Amino acid sequence: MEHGHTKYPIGHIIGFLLSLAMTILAAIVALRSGLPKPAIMSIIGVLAFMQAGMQLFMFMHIKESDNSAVQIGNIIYSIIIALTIVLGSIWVMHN
Amino acid sequence: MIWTCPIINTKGWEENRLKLDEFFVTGEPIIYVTEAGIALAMIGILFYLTYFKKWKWLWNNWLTTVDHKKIGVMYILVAVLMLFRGGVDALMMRAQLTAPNLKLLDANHYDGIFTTHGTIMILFMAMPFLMGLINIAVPLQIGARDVAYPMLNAFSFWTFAAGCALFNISFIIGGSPTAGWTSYFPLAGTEFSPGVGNNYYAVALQIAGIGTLITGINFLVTILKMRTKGMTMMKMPMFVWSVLIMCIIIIFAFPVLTVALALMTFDRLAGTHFFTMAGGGMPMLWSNLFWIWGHPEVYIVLLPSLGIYSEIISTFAKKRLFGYKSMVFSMLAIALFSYFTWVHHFFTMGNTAAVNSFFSISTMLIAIPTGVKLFNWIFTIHKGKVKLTSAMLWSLAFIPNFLIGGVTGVMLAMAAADYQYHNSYFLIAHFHYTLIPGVAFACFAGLHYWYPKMFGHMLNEKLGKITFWFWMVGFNVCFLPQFVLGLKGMTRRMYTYQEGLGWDNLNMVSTVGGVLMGIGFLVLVWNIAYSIRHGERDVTGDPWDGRTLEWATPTPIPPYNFAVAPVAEEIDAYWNMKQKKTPLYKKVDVKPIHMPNNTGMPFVAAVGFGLGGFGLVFSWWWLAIVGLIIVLGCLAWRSFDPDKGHHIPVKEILETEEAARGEVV
Amino acid sequence: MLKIKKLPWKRLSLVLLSALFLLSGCDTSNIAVLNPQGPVAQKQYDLIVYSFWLMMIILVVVMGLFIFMVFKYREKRQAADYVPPDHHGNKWLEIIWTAIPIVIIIAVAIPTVKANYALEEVPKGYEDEKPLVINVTSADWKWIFSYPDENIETVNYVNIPAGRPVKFQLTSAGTMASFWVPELGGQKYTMPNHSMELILLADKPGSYQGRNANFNGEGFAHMDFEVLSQTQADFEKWVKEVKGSAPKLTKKDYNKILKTGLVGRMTYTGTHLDWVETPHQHNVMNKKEANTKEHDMEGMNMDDMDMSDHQH
Amino acid sequence: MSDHLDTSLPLEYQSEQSRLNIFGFWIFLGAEIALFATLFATYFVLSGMTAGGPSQLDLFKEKDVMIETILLLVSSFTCGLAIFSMRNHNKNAMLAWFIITLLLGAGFIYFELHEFIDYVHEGATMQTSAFLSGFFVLLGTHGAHVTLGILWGILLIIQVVRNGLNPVTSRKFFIISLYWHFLDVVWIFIFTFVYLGGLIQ
Repeated sequence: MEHGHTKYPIGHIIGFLLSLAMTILAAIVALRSGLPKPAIMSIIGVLAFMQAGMQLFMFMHIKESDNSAVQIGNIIYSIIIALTIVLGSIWVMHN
Repeated sequence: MIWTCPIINTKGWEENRLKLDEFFVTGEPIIYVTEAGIALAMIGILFYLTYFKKWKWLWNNWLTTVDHKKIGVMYILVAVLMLFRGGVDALMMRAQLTAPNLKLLDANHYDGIFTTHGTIMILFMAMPFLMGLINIAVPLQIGARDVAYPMLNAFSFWTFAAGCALFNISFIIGGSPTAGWTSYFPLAGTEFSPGVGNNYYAVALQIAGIGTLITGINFLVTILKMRTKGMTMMKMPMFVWSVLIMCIIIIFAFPVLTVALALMTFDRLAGTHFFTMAGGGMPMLWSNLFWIWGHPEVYIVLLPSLGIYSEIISTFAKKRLFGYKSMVFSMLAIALFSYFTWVHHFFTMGNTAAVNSFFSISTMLIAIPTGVKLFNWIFTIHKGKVKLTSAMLWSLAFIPNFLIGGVTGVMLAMAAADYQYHNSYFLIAHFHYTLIPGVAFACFAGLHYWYPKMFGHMLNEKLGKITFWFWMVGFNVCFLPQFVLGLKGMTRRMYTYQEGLGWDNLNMVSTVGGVLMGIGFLVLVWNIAYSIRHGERDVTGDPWDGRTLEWATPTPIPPYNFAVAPVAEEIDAYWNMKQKKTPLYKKVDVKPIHMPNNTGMPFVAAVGFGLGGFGLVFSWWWLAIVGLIIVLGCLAWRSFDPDKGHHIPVKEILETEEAARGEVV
Repeated sequence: MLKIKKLPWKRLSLVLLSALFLLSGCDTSNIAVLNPQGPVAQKQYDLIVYSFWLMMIILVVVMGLFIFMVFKYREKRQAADYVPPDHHGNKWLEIIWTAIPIVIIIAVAIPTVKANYALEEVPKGYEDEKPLVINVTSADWKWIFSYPDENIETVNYVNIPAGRPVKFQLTSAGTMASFWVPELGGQKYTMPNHSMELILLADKPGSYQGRNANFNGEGFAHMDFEVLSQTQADFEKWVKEVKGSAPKLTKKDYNKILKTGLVGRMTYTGTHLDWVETPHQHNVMNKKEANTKEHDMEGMNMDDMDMSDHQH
Repeated sequence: MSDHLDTSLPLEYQSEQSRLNIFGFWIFLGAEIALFATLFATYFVLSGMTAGGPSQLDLFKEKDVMIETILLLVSSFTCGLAIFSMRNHNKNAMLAWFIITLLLGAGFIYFELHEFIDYVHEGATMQTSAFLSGFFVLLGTHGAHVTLGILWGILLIIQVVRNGLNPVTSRKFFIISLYWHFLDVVWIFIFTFVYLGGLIQ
């Protein structure tokens, strides 16, 4: 792991601008684009997951510590469980 | 003028507030007798503590301990008490059902009893008993000094204890919940369960759940990060593997319970519409959320038990566990599948054939890894040298009984057939055939197996065998007839039935079985009391010629467990050391050991949880807020003085080692 | 040889008990679930018996292997200095006892899925028959049966014509109950604000015991009902009798019935369906006629329609 | 646990207890993901159940939601800068950025409460319908987490002012930064699936 960053936090600034851009893009697609509903939902859904991934790697230093493998594995498994709970509940409750 | 908070209007809370005369439950002779019994016991304990000036000893050694071994003993003590209460509940139910139209218990009392029986047996007996055995054995088996977060370990126990106490006072103060341990809506809503009973269910389980989640995280980190040198993942004892996988399931299942119970609390106390009939609520959503946690929960209690069986069968067959890798992968497969099968608990709730078919198949798939494990145990016994101690008897009896549970499980997994089995006594027999041999037998086996490490003396083997046979026969006599009763149309949770339906003599036989199990429990209690004085002392620290590292420690186990962390080269590390006669450690390697300090914070936080929970149950908001402040205060206080711990000097270590082992080279 | 004193108590008790289990299983006449009286119950009965014997094979194989191992390798039967071999595992054995269970699971899964789908439709051989529709409403501790075509209503008993499929539209006016007539077929839940369809059929006339299988409070144990199947002629005669003699159902009567408590048998002309909306079909929505029903139901009743048109 | 410090690592990873705590917190975040997933599942299942009350379209206002989202995004950025300064052992810069982060968080809470009070005045409380129950509990749980984070942050600021920047206080700040970024991720999903999803028509 790198010790003592360079003087200027480039990573953070890029990360911030990226997440701002993704948020605004999602808002525009959702509110102004007039695309069919499922298309909008999938676009802003993908944007949300991309932004989440970006936060994990750029801001939360997930890759850093020596047990990063387990940390990333844990987050991936929890996403799988989260999707099971959400999609499972919707599928079961609607028929 | 009632203060109406802008976000949550308090209309719902007003009707819910109880008048004080409904505070104490009245009108049941059995409850008066129990109240008197408990009062006497409490007075007896208080008298003993004050008379023998034991308060200081209690505070220093037990209420503020962070030692995983003492916490384990406390967990098991609570579990045995709960086994007693859950068992008495079961016997009362069996008594009421012995013959048609009996009037021992009325409907409401019977409903309260089966609800507390179910909840206590799974959440307040099985979980703590296993957590107790895990706390005692796991750190020792991986050659560690303690768990990753000793203070959080104590915090988990005391939070669990607060939830357990809160749930148990419900039948005296306010009335116990009467909607079953699954507490389905709309029955569990304020419209059909107006009393505070179900508030107890929602709040007590929430508090106990917090403790379990923290234990899950604690032991996951302990197992992953604190194994001794040389013990790679594939060289860990099988029990440690089962606990690791249990932690993974806990971490992802208990948050679902936390949310479900929180939504139930909001529905009952704040008038929201999650599961209500009015306002667009969906009662089926509760069943869905409950079982998303519920099914992984039964694997949370099953997996450590399978780990205990692996240890005991391997030790008493004097043979290495057969198929170590396939045992690990089958447990991983069970853990993964356990998240995709929850709908088999409500096939009959009008799901489409596609949903029912998917979950039928996913439920059947779990039988495959379970089958693999059964064959691996059988082949561990193959060419072994089977020593029939009590612990081994319990573990061996697990295989045939759990097999009946397993095959009936596959029969129940067929959605079309489940329309006939659902909620019948066939289902009752099935889940008792999986839970009692699957979990209760493992608790008894583990108790016998690790008893010398806990208390320095062994349980009497003859009495142990008597207990075992009472349970083995009683269990089958009680639950085999229930398969037939289920097919005859008898449903669960019926407080009585008419004659002429052909259910009479099978219920009679079932009650006889229940009584036999009750007698078995009494013999176990007598065994524990008897062995305190007459139990065979454990001098060597390794009474069963064990294979894993916990047997490398002297008895009584010093607070630091290992003077020098042992090096594990092979699976069954201690067995390997004994074969090669490698010395445990050299005197020169002994260094001062850093140990955490005792802390009173977890106990105080538990008092806060108890008060706050009690306030929530009775909608006394000021008490709930006081409780919350105590808990948050404790956390903040802890954050400000991270305990520096203390060091045990080398001289003191050598003294204890020499006292236990004779000279140290 | 086994000394008498050392009789294997465990094995003896188990043999005795399984005998008890099997013995009582033979005369299945008074075992409701194993005494099907209609094609639906028959299909479930076939599935149960098929899976029972398949599982019995597994039980016998594994039990036999287990008993053999425990008895052959007991400490007493071996030399004192016998040291067990250091087996680690056996790849072929692992493959065998993974493959065979997979085959068995497939053998169980295929009939299950077939049966799951079959139970949704009217039993084979009766497709052309016009099914009799009966609305079943469960309330706290009673069953209310409404016959929309015959315009009569009964409480705690239901008469059906034999040999004709009956579509029970299950709903609840309070807690969740479960409508179960073991001899005629499996159960389904009754849920508030939902309506579910359960198709049953009685082959020949007879009286069958029905019961609520899902706990819903104090009176749960008494919440049973009788299903009387009659010949088509008797059934029509019974309907005419009821039309002649039974009192007209008023809203006041209906609300009195709904009040929590136990009531005996009652019979009325007219049904409560005139003033109580039948909630939307639970999962029938995505059947073929979904969209036609969609429009006219749109403004009519309060609670929610099919989720698909609502964004989430 | 041997308490020797591995000085080759950044301050917050140096003691073994710190490494364990940070690793344990990541596992806890896994559990939090499961918790919020269940709340989202409840909201999605009940989102159509307005029971005659106001629906998403009647309530949500684009302007308010964008302000709240920007506030939380910027606070996530300043929190990153605080950790960056901490890694450079610049205590004052870290404290400054961290206080800004908490202030932005407080601003977010202010706007969110303001939004809730508007809904209540329009007659949309959590007792009105299942949709609103689901909405208030999902948003409320996130809001409660943010509030708890702010209180926790204040405690940590006091500790750093008293004990200075050492392996113990730096690990605590690193953990609260993980917590803060995680809450921002949860808000991204709320913003996307609850608000944008609700406003699409």
